[in-house]
Amino acid sequence: MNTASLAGITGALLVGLGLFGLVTNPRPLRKLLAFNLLGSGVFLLFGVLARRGAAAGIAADPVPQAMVITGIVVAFSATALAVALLLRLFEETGRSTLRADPPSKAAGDGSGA
Amino acid sequence: MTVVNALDIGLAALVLALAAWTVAAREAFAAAVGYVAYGLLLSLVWVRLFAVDVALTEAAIGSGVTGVLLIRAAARLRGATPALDEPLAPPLRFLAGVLCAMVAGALAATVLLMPDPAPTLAPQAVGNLPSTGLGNAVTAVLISYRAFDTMLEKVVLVLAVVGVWSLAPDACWGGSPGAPRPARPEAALAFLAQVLPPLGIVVGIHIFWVGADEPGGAFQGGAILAAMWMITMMAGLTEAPPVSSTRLRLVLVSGPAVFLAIGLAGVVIAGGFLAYPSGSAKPLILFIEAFMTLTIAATLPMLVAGPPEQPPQP
Amino acid sequence: MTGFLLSAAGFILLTVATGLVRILRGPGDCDRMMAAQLLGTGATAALLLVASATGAPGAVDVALGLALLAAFASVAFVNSAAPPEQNLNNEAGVE
Amino acid sequence: MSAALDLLTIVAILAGLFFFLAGTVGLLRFPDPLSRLHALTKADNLGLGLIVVGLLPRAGGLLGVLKLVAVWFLVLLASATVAQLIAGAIRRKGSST
Repeated sequence: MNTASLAGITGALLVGLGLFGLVTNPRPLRKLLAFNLLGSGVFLLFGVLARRGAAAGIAADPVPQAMVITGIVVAFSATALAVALLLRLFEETGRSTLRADPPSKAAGDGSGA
Repeated sequence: MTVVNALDIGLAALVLALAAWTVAAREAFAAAVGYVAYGLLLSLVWVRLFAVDVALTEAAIGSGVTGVLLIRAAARLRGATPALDEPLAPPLRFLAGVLCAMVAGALAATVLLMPDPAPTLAPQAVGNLPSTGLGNAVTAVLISYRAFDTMLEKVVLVLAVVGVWSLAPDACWGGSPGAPRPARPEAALAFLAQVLPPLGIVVGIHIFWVGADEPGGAFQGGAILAAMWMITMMAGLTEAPPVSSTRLRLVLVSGPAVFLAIGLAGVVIAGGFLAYPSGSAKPLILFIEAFMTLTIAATLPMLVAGPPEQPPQP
Repeated sequence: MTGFLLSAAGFILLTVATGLVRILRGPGDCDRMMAAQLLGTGATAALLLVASATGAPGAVDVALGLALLAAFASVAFVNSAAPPEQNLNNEAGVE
Repeated sequence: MSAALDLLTIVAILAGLFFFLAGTVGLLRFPDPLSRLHALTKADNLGLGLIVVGLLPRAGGLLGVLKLVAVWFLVLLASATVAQLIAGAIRRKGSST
């Protein structure tokens, strides 16, 4: 098994792990972490395609590489926005949960986080 | 060959173990620390895949800047009451586990069944390099072949800053973000924040500059410059600028604005949106990249700093 | 020589991976942070060794980036790990 | 000459590995956080330092040498600062950690 296939299996397992954390963990910050794991797993799959597409004297296809670079930056901005929303929700309500149940006075604000 | 295999297998096992810890840890803070370590190792994996440009991005953004963001968030959420957050019932958890395992298995099978070598655009990317004057095909893809994508991605960054800022409480609008400053002055930290930035700025500009021909570029260089600004804020040496600052806003939009302006000029001069006139492609690309570097260096710290938290000073 | 350098990189990764038990066991957050710090140094060393062995261009720049950012997570941790009462005094406007 | 340099590389890297091992064992086995911190800095300073020394003959050119030395210097700086900061955090928390 070569490096690329191994990285591919790692990426697939990361997607599975991230998905599991996203679905099962009730706390929003943990969901965010899991979502980032999922994302990096997908990026790794791109990396495998890039490595297997080595040609013309370069060791990895530049197109997937460029897409992953853009992806990492976009994933970061999305994470930062989500963290800001979460912290604001916590400041407003003193809780960090996605449940809209009572007895929260500002639950309506938070359910969108 | 066997040594390489052992190294790769060990690395993959380590990455997966840290990912599992990030998912399974009881405390959010411990999970965030695990994620930082995970990001570090992931950049090693990218080097093993010979995607050094990606490894640089992952090292700077994926692990460094995201790490600061997540550790701060985890620490501040520590007082949150977990009362309403009961976990899923065990049968549902089991079901979710089975489904996720199936997804992972299907993906792994797909990866193994896909053709090797994969279809590739590398020959075209390298073949057109002379017309851009660049030597690094990844930079060429980012700024030339897929320029539209990269420009919109800069817009996404600015939109994210707008989104974060719009969470400001009414009274604080126009004020400064609660920058990641220290709880108390630390002499050692202040020393680090004075010695590191000069070196870091040199390295950041170096990485941006060599990006034309070698691994590197605007994203990676800009992220390192951003980190240098962040460390001075984290040490309490500088305050975050107020969000109403015109200079800050100009820097934030300069990257996409310059990109768009040159793209529109291309309609007139080179006969297509985002087309570069032949012969002067490389200077134009470097010009755009310089402003993109600046935008990234300003955007990332603003995203980490969060919404304004202090009322504006009169 | 290449084999030796790669084995050395593998050995370092294995070693610092053992150190990660501290992330699992703690007991305090300080210990977790220390294990992450050790992993950062180990990853930098392994990266330098791999770069030297495979000659991947630019890999040393990645190590340079990691070294520049080595202190960041720990600094963020120490900044936000102040005891709660002190936190209130210093960040009155935040809470 | 090159055989001697290769020998230097091997000896220095092996010594570096020893310090990484020692640092990790210390991090795992020492009883209190401050001693563990002490063990950690050995890996940062000597472990990485000796590996950098070992790789210097293979650096290829002045820029390569400068980069390697810069990596070591930056990690030294980071590790010294972090050790100081974490030690302060441990002291403030008292023996509860």
